[in-house]
Amino acid sequence: MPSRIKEFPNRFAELPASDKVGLLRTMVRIRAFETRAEMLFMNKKIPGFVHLYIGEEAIATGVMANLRKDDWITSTHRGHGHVLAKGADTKRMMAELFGKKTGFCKGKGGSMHIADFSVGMLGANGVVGGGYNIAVGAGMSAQIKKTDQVAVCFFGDGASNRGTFHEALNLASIWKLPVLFVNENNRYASTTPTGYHLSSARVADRAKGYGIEGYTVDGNNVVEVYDAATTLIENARKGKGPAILECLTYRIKGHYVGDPEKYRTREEVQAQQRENDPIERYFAFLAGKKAADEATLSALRAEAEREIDEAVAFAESSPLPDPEDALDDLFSFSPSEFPEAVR
Amino acid sequence: MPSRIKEFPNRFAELPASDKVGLLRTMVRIRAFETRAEMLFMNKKIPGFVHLYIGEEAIATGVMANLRKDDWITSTHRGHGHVLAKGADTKRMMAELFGKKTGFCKGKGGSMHIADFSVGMLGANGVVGGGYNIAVGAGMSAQIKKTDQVAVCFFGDGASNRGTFHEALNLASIWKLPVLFVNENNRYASTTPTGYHLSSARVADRAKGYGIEGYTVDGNNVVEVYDAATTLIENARKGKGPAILECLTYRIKGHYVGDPEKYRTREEVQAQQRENDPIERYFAFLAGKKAADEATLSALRAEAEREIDEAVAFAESSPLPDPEDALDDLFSFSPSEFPEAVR
Amino acid sequence: MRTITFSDATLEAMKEEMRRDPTVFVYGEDIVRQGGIFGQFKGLPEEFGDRIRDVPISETAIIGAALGAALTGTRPVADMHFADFISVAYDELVNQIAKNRYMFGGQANIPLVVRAPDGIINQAAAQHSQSVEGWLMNVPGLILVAPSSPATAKGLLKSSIRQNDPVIFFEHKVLYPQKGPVPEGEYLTPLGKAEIRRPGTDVTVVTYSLMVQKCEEAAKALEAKGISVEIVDLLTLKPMDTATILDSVRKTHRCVVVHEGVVNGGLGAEIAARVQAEAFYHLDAPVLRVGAKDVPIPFSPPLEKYVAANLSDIERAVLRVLHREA
Amino acid sequence: MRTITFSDATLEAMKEEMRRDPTVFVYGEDIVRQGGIFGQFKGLPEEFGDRIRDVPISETAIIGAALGAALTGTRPVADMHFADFISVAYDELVNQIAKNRYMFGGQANIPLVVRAPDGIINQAAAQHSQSVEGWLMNVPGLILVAPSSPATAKGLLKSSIRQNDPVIFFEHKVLYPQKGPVPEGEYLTPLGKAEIRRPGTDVTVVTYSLMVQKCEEAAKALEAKGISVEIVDLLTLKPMDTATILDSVRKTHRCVVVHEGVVNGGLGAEIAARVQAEAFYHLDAPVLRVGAKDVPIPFSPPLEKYVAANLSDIERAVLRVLHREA
Ligand SMILES: Cc1ncc(C[n+]2csc(CCOP(=O)(O)OP(=O)(O)O)c2C)c(N)n1
Ligand SMILES: Cc1ncc(C[n+]2csc(CCOP(=O)(O)OP(=O)(O)O)c2C)c(N)n1
Ligand SMILES: [Mg+2]
Ligand SMILES: [Mg+2]
Repeated sequence: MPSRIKEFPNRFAELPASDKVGLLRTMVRIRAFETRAEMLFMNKKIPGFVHLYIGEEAIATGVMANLRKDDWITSTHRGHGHVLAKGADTKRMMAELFGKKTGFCKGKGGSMHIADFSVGMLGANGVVGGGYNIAVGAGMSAQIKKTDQVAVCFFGDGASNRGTFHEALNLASIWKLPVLFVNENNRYASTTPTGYHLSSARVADRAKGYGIEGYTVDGNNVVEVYDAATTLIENARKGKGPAILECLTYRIKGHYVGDPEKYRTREEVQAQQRENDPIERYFAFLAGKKAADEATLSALRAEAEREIDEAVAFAESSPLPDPEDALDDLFSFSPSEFPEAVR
Repeated sequence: MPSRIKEFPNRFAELPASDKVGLLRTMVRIRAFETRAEMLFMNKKIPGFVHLYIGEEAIATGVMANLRKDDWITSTHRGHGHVLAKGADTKRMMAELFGKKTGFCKGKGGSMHIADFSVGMLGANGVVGGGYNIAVGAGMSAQIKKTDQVAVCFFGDGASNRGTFHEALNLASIWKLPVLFVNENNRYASTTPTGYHLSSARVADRAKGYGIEGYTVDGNNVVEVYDAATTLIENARKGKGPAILECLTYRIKGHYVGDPEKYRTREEVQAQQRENDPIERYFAFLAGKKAADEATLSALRAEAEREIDEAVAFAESSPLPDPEDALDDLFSFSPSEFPEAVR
Repeated sequence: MRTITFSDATLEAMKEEMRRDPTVFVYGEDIVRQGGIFGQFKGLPEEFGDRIRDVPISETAIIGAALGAALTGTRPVADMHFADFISVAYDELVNQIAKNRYMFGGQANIPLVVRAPDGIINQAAAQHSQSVEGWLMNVPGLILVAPSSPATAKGLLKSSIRQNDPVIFFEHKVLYPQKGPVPEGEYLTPLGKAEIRRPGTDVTVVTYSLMVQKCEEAAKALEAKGISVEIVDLLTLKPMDTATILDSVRKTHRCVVVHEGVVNGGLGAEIAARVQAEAFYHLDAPVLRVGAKDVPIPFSPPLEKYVAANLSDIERAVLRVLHREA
Repeated sequence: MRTITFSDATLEAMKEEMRRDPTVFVYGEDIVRQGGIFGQFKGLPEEFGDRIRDVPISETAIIGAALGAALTGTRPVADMHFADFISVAYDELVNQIAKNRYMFGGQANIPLVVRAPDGIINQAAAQHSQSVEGWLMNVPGLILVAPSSPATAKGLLKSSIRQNDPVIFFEHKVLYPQKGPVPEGEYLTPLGKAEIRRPGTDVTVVTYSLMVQKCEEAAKALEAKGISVEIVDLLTLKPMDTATILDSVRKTHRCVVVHEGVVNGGLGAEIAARVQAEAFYHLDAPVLRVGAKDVPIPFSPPLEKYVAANLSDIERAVLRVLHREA
């Protein structure tokens, strides 16, 4: 694992013990959710596409621990971890994956279009690189309304090759918008390795082109992610402008559930699973400091399973949307007010 | 004037004396063409928009001196200098500006859409940043057909903020395409100074984000431009891939003919005119080396005026297109072959 | 009534709305230092400071950020410089802005306005002369507006800024310097409502934007031939006020659609399709369409003129639906 | 005749053309290492080496570079991954590719193909389910093609690659695994020509792509009610074979247009507008349109199903133009 380029102040140390365990809890919850989602998809309970966050939990967890509820994030097609870490309700989330009426998007979105605006989660996105400028716009709102809210934009290594990256970063930089760009470099864009698709050695190397700071951290070390995010989000909140935080990680599962994965070896994946599991690593770290033990971990796992069980039960028992609901929600007014609007 | 960051080998020294004077000739021709075009526009002989290249002549001249006829360039809305330096015929060029049938584009393009494919000039562009990927595609052709042709993409400082810049540079880099990206940093994008719109200190600073070299040279010193372009174009031709060459210059005239120019002071422009005229500077340099004298310069000017006179006479005496010609040229087949194609 | 220019009418709308609501802000290329190409932003920086801003040449950021801003409590007005460049931010418009409210189940309103100067002017040629509403007609989730006069420009722009949905506001470049009567004080022109610009009995001409004037001219010329033309000025192109069109056609039994953009696949196709479907038994002739020929806009004056729809095209179409020879 | 899948039929077309012409090359996202999402590129890397390449997620480069390559002596085939992402490269398509030949006075040919997998499949939702031909109908300078079967896929793809003009090649995602008869050996299916998929006398149904099958099913069901449906499969959407449509309508006197995309502003608008304009006095009923409802494609199965056009929509429209109740 390459190590971080810059030492950030050790702000993790300032966290109360319960919050340290809280980071583990969030990671365990995400893992449990994703593992279940995979199974549910294979059992045809969840339709559409599902892109799993397994192996990348430390990033959403370490970053989101620094955000307030009124801060915003934009997410990707691989968004479940972001939704959970931002504090969204698991029940309504699972219901959305099931396509149920009680889901966050009333079944209109599904996994690739999940959002919970009530906690500042501005949406997963089916268009890779579609989130950058939404985050920039949220940053504009904060600046125009003179609040100290920040926006965090999550994006993949593959997404860093979209032109929207360039336009967003340049604008965020010249206006000093309160936006942190968090790259989840999981070494693949679908079937394509970063060594092929990325012309710079690191995504963070692109920061210089925008006159801002770019850092690379071990994205499977939640402490490192937390420390970097704390400093960079505080900077953004204080008006010091945007930065790139590149988190090196690894996508343990296929690009989507069902991916034949012909572009990499089983061994490569297994080595990562064995040596670089963010939950195992953080647990070992906490255990080493006597801040957690096996009992803590099993309790968290059991708690997470219960939460997911409830979420699944809620989703299963929720009604499907009525077909005619399909005509709602396009505009702020209702189709009956103005039938021409939805013909 | 900031000086170049890197010393390139002094390849200018290897040029025969006649070619050294040739560079002066090209700059003088461009200046004469543009000065006349301005007048013709103001006299309503030329319709549409005209963006003048006055003050930036050293860039097209120094770069193009390194290209073969079968190499390609893509240009911008400010394209007259590129067209002339690439070796296009002045008569047909002027005729195009006049909207005449004998113009390169049969009057369909005009100043902002001028092209001469026969000399590898793949077109001016009314969309800022529209040329990057056309140049990338030309580089692909060279690679697929295994020729040693190169493509040069000219672009402005403002254009460097388009997302197409990012996508083109990344792709050209990973495929090592034979493309040189020549930035004409004339300190303004229309009304907006680079200090405002550009987040990096230099356009060339963006090269690192694509794992390639980026250099900044004094774009009003044709020798410096020539030397840098020689090396970088040779590199591209040899398969070493793309680079960014940023040429610092200044737009002496308004953004377009008729621009009220409220965004800068008269003094700023006059100082540039006085101290940084690329033709004066190169002439002084040649004169200092006894490679040219006042007589050379007046002869070149007279020759250029004659050429432009002839071009104007040609344009004036050429017929306007027939109205129905408007239905030709959309497809490779003629509308009469397939009337449905152009309804 | 006082007369002011179209450009000034939009300026009044901006000022009134920006005074009224501190969350309204505006940005675009080259709007601060020179007041916009058509003077349509003059004076705003002096009064509103950093609520009016220049942006880099980054159309995906301009439009994409408008969505982010709208979702988070402000009301952005983004200027497109030329409507032709909507193409650059097309994904942001059609896959993000148009779909956001729907695919997220109505969680947020999207109060944003994209101002888009369009149309043919001064031999600006293929990439600066387009009417691009035809690019957006097949996209559910957008409101398309096209004023035809200073008065409608002011009232519609104000309504658009207050609308909680994304509005693309097409302003014909030729209209900016034109003067027309504009009521004093505050008023709103409702979205989604067409206006009968001229009542008539023989033929319904459906049109919008600059073409309203051309149709009025044609109507006058036709009046001399004893033909009474009713002109429907759509004002909102989508959602379209089909009822007003149909009411008129049911009265006149004939319909011609006129717009500046290319006929093939243009707005007129949708109007013709609706009129024939919903007033078939009232029609005494097919619905005819008038607009640009099926090529890009060429540069040279005789070519440009030939491609664009002109007065006699309109007159000829009207005569044809009346089964009269021109 | 042997039967092969649609996907394999396109593969044969690619192989034959790449063998025939060394300047044909192909690139897109995720096509080399796994053969494309729908297997439509399997085996090409083995035979053609670096003439088939993966690209970064950079749609403006993919499409923009295709223009540059086409202008300089090669014949690029660029894969769009999902047709929905045409939006990202819309400027490259509509302002560069579509206009290049024209605005430069016909200096160069533009032999390029954009392959665009489109349509509704497996609850892929708003941003991965679209039929986007409606985005491009108002753009002069593009050829739009939509095969409906393995045989037409092969013949049309080969013709598209040989065409000296830009072709957008829509391939419905549901069609890829479907098998159908495909002639052995080389053949070309001409661009710009529709085919009568099923002869009939009572109603003309104009359709294309996957919907051809749906219309055939509907036609069978209607046959049981004594109704004879003629199905026109457009194959090329633009330029459209209007003559074949009109010939059919002049015979049947009734016309229904069926497509998967949104009705409002869709291809059916243009077809209806043409048919009523050019066969008005032959029509016994208005031209009706069947397609998706006027919203993005929602995720949840009952919603998706409700929004998409279905068999009974087609049947109902046919009965309506026959003035019969469903
Ligand atoms: C604009 C666009 N192009 C292509 C795709 C298809 N696609 C979906 S995910 C993906 C790979 C994304 O890679 P990366 O950004 O690294 O994110 P990761 O999947 O690794 O989390 C691709 C190519 C898309 N959804 N949007
Ligand atoms: C995509 C796009 N956005 C905006 C414009 C309007 N426009 C034309 S030239 C120009 C400024 C270009 O600046 P720069 O790239 O620095 O080139 P320069 O004019 O200085 O040579 C702008 C904003 C355009 N033509 N295309
Ligand atoms: Mg990745
Ligand atoms: Mg400039």
